[in-house]
Amino acid sequence: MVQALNSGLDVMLGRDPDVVLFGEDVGYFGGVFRVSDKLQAKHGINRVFDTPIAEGGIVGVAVGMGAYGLRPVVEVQFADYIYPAFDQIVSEAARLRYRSAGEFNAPLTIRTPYGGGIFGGQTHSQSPEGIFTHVAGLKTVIPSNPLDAKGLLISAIEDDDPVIFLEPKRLYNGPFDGRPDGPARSWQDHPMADVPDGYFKVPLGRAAVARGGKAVTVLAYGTMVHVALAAAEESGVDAEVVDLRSLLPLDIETVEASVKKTGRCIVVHEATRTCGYGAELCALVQEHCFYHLEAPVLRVTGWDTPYPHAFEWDYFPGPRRVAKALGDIMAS
Amino acid sequence: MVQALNSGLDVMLGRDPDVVLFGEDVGYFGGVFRVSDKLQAKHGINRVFDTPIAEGGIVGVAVGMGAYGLRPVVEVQFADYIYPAFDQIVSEAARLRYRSAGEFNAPLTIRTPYGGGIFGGQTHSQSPEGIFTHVAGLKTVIPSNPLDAKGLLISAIEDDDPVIFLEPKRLYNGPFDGRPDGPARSWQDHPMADVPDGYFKVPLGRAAVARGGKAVTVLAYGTMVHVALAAAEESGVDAEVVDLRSLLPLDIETVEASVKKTGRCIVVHEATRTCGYGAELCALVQEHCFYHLEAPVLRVTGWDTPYPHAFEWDYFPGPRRVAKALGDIMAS
Amino acid sequence: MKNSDRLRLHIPVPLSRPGDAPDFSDLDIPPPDRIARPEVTAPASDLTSLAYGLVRVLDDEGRATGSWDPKLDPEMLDRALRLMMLTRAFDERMMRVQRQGKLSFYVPCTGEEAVAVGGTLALDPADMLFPSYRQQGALLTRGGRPVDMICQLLSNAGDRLKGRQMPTMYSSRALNFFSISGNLGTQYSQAVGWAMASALKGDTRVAMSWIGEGTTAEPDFHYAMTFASVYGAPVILNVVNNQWAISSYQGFAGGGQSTFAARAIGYGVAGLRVDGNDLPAVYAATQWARERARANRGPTLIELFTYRASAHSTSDDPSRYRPADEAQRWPLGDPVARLKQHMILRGLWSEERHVQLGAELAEEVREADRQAEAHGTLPEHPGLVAGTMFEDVFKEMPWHLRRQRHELESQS
Amino acid sequence: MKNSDRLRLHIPVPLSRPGDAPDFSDLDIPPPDRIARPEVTAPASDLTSLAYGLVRVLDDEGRATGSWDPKLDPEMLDRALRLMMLTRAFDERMMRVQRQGKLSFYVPCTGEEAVAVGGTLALDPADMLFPSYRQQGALLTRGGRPVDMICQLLSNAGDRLKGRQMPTMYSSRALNFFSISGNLGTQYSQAVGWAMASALKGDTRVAMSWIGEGTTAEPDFHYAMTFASVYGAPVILNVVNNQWAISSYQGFAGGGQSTFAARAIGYGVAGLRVDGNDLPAVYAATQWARERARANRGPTLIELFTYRASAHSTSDDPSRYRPADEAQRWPLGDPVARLKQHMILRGLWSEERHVQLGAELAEEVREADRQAEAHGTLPEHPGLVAGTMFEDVFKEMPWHLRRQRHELESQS
Ligand SMILES: Cc1ncc(C[n+]2csc(CCOP(=O)(O)OP(=O)(O)O)c2C)c(N)n1
Ligand SMILES: Cc1ncc(C[n+]2csc(CCOP(=O)(O)OP(=O)(O)O)c2C)c(N)n1
Ligand SMILES: [Mg+2]
Ligand SMILES: [Mg+2]
Repeated sequence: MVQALNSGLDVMLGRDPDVVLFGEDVGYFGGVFRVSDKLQAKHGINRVFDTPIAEGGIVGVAVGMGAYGLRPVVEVQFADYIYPAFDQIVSEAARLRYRSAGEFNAPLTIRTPYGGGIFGGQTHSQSPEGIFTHVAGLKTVIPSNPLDAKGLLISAIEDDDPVIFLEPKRLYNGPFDGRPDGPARSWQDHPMADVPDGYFKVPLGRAAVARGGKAVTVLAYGTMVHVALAAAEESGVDAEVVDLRSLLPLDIETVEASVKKTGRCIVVHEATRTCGYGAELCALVQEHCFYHLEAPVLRVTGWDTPYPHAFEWDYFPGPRRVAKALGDIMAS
Repeated sequence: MVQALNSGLDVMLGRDPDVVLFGEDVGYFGGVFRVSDKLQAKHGINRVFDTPIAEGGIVGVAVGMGAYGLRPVVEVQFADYIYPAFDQIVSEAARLRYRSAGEFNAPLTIRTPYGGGIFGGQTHSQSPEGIFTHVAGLKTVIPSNPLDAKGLLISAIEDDDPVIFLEPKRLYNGPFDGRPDGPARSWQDHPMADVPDGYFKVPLGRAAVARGGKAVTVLAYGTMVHVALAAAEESGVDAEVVDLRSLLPLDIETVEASVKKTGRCIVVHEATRTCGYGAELCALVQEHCFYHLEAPVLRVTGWDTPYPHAFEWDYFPGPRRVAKALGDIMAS
Repeated sequence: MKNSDRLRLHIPVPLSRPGDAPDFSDLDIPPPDRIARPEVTAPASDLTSLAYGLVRVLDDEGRATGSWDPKLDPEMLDRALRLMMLTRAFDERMMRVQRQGKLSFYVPCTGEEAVAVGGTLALDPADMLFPSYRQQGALLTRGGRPVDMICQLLSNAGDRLKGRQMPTMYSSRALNFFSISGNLGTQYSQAVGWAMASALKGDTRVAMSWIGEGTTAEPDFHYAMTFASVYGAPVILNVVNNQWAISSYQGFAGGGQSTFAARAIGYGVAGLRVDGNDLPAVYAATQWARERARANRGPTLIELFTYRASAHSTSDDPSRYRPADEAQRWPLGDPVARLKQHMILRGLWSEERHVQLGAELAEEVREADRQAEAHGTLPEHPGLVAGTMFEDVFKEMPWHLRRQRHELESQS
Repeated sequence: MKNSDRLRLHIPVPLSRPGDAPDFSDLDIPPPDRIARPEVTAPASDLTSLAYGLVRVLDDEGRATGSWDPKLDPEMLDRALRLMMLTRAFDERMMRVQRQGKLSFYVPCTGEEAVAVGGTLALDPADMLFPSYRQQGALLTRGGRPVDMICQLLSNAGDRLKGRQMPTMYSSRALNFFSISGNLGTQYSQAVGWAMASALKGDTRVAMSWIGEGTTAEPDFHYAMTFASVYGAPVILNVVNNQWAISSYQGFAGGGQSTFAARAIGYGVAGLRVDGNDLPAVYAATQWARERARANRGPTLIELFTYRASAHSTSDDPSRYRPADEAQRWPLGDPVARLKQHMILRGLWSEERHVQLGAELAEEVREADRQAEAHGTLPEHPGLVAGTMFEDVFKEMPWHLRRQRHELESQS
């Protein structure tokens, strides 16, 4: 997935002279996860560069560049460090088009690795998507595989509105089904890792059905898509796994069609449960599919605690927990 | 309500020498909404003081004071300006007890006026409760009347964990049922405005039934409690209005008992809909009361836009919209 | 433990409060040309004394003297005076309209007219402005029409911002005037970003921003200074030190410990402290900073030393926290009166013409107000369509907003 | 448009990159006592030259000279050397343990031992420390036991933090050592708040914090400086300029334009620039700042000029972004070697005793490690109960966490 993201950035830097890429350790070094590797050497120091350690400044400066006419792509080194930029994201980038009645806009892409699974403790593991999807004016996107990662990233960069682009860091170097003791896998040979070299897009606002099924719908995104797939296998339940890809705008049609078909729904995410994005999915599903539901929508999520270093795998909503929910919902 | 809050602060400054109160314009002037009026003169400049305009600094400094052993109460002038403090609130205050395994804690109360209804446009009207309730380690409290305001504020100050204390600014000087053309009312003679002078507490985590009813449960807080009451009258539906008071921890028992009794539920808030606190309420209600529900839980909320200055009353979820929802839910 | 051993907290207290006589004894006001105008290419480390001085051009008699004198020609002086007086007439009228209940809110800039007008006149119209809510003078200088501005204030059918913003939060892409934010200071790092983009593209345009001295405590001040310094951004960063931030005097922003211009020093940035009520001085300092930026010598921080003569806004009552006559006694005078004095001294102006121009401008604004109110006022018929509030959240409206618009419309 | 008219963006570039010979030609290293030690009560405005100089005590031969010489007695020198060497032995062992896969992560402080040890020794044990992740030397100086620290690193049953934190994020209330945060810089304004509280209560204790030079760009640096200045807080704010912030050299924090100590000037705060590899100099500067704070003269900003000799962390490979031998060629040498040289010169120490102490300390740490690992290591049996992860979110566990704990427990 790292290479796919790198390729997406490379393609856009090549196609559009207004695209610039910057962030902490992004330039010479190529990013702590190597996502911008070699891009400074290729596209020049004026297009790809390092910054002071100030996430708020990075986004503030990007908003100004957007007003000039550039199309900035910025990296926040870990999603856990996006909070200092919260004001510039929420009060500025998200509202600029609205408050100026379209005179100015903020065509930024804010890339940031999120999620657990690397023993990063409470400050390298968070999943803050739910606070961004609550804010009017932001789009929020989370890919689950290399193909989508590149196609969604290009769509995000070309989008004229600010996009929070959350990258599941546990998937950077291979798919991960949530079983830490299993063999480490790489993306090689994965069907969704056959990524075209050049320019292509995966549209924002469209989900994908990662696995067809009739018994229950599992709504997931990012790392949890792989966990959900593993849980479906493990449980033997004929689950349909929907990979949302875009959280905002959400592909409500695909969600609705699936739940109306199955009559049951489980929502899975790594973020804390209360007021997480899963709450919105529960609300929407019961609003749109109430009379089709045979059981309450279940949530399998991170607990309402900080991400505890030693208990990474007790916190992480792994395939066992999802499989149990699949069993429970089928029994109810 | 302003006097009740002022009295709560006064009582606590008097009782506990470790309570300090500070924020922008809070000291000499007594706050732009006069909530700390005369408290500096009474308790001294070391206990009640003005600060630089830096919400993040205010909270950062308060966390340090808490570590020393003080019990800081800080004011953020408008909830719309709390975002610069987001990192100190979320990464520090909320997690300090956890990450230090109880060695340090952050017994702060962060008071801030929220909500619309004063033609404050997008930056003096927001309701950001939903981003705080998502964060593990924060309590979030919203009073709807003077009696609760004082009692909850005292509980918040005495609480050893950080509390986000959101004050419905539209209720500062009188109850407001959401009808801007109606006569302005004052708190005088309101049953919940008979506030004892001295020390008393309203416990966190306990809701109140603001109006008993059998047909449908309306979950509301802050200004919307009054709107919900007005809507119940207007619609003639026998609604039970639950004033949540504490959003986190939530009084799930009261919610559950009411919804199980009525079989129908409407959630009302002023914040943007998607991923708002109402989403969590929908999720919880369908989790806890699924088999009692006769209709989907409905949400009557602010729209997913910034708060538009000219369209204050089209944005504000007033009694007409709530009454319509009451009618709709009874018809389904 | 002896009492003298104990630590003490220092809480700043202004020299005078309501009931006291105004006390400016802590001000040191040097004559013009105490510090000469340096080359624009001078290294920042040679400029530190400028951060503690006060760039002035007009002396107490109204004579322009010293090496900072920009030698403005009569036409420019005329223009500057007219714009300052227009700004003042605009404020006066809008304060009145607000009291009539037609506006929800207003922010005057009385006493600070030279800051916005002088700074903007010294730039090229293509240079980009990132203002705060107190630079209506900049918009008028750029050619913003009073009638358009009043429509914004009224949130009426003529408001190009579609009623979305509180009064005074103007925006004008056509006039290179950035959309004003209600959140203090955010425009500062944005201005730096715009300037970085201009430099990155090999353009020639510079950016300028203003914040109040109280706002220097916000993070964007620090971001702007850091990024501008690191990347040598062609940007002019103004701190308008009008002594007050609502009820908090500038001591709560650190003004008791140093000047705001001196903040530049630690970032290795040029810092100037300027008499903000002296229009030629504001012009000259801005011109210097612009030339410096254009010569690829990077940013300048300018502290404009002035006084907020009116209330913070229509929601404020300054008599609660400062002596009522502090404004009249401000030692650096009034910017309009000082420019007028200078022009009369030079034989370019007279008391009669001044009174006449004042009356003309008042009439001009009154007429603009009449025209604007014809498009409606906020409490009565704004004449806007509520459904438009769902537009411009995104470039294209997603399903959930379409659904919500439908919900709204089906209810009315 | 001529090309020379065009604006250019300045992107900082370090003098040397991998493959280049290390180049320190931009460093100006003055001899000790170029600037004399001022009175602790001197006004900040008299101290600006200290922000551009370099406080040094040990000269190139290891002699202590000049007015900053704190004249440490042999016992203190012994203690300081031992603590620096213990810190180094601890780092060496933990790097090895991490490579064995028993730790998820580690952060060494090699080359920066004098910063944390010297600073902490100059304080009173009751003074409060707000460290970053690179001040393990401070915790050891305060009497933190290696075995306890290793249990934290291992997240095992002996970890007083119950496995909640990543390695190196220590906390010790008993030792007045604040809980370390993974978010850069947040401790800086907290330290100021603690110091304000101490002053407000008429206490005598001061607070001290450290951040890296890269972290100065974060808002808490600015908050800390602003609040400390405004309220005269008794706090010592250290900026550890170790030249690098992961792969970004200090030019990306503004080091190319000025010193970090000079940031103090604009806030009207005392700023010292200190040779961070010279333990007596670090001690002396901290002692000066503490006396100043205790005399109610407010905060001091201290830039400790040093070099991050090792990798940023075990996740980092510095050979990708800087010359491999830059560390060895650092012109200010190694803090342990320099104190050793001084002590040998004074006849207090010898090469043999040095080697012997090194071996002793290595053994001490090895033994501590053995004891700690007996409580388990992270990948194997941490020996902790998962259900404890629901504790301490709040003082009392609310229903939803009880329910979630039950959910967890019913699944395993
Ligand atoms: C982030 C933020 N915090 C607080 C406020 C509330 N507020 C509005 S204006 C103001 C005072 C600003 O003072 P100053 O920067 O000196 O500018 P001036 O009003 O004097 O022009 C405050 C505190 C705000 N708008 N935004
Ligand atoms: C808010 C935040 N942003 C980014 C990071 C990631 N990060 C961890 S250490 C580091 C470099 C810090 O450099 P410096 O302040 O110089 O300290 P040093 O590591 O050199 O001691 C970065 C960018 C973080 N931990 N927190
Ligand atoms: Mg001001
Ligand atoms: Mg560093």
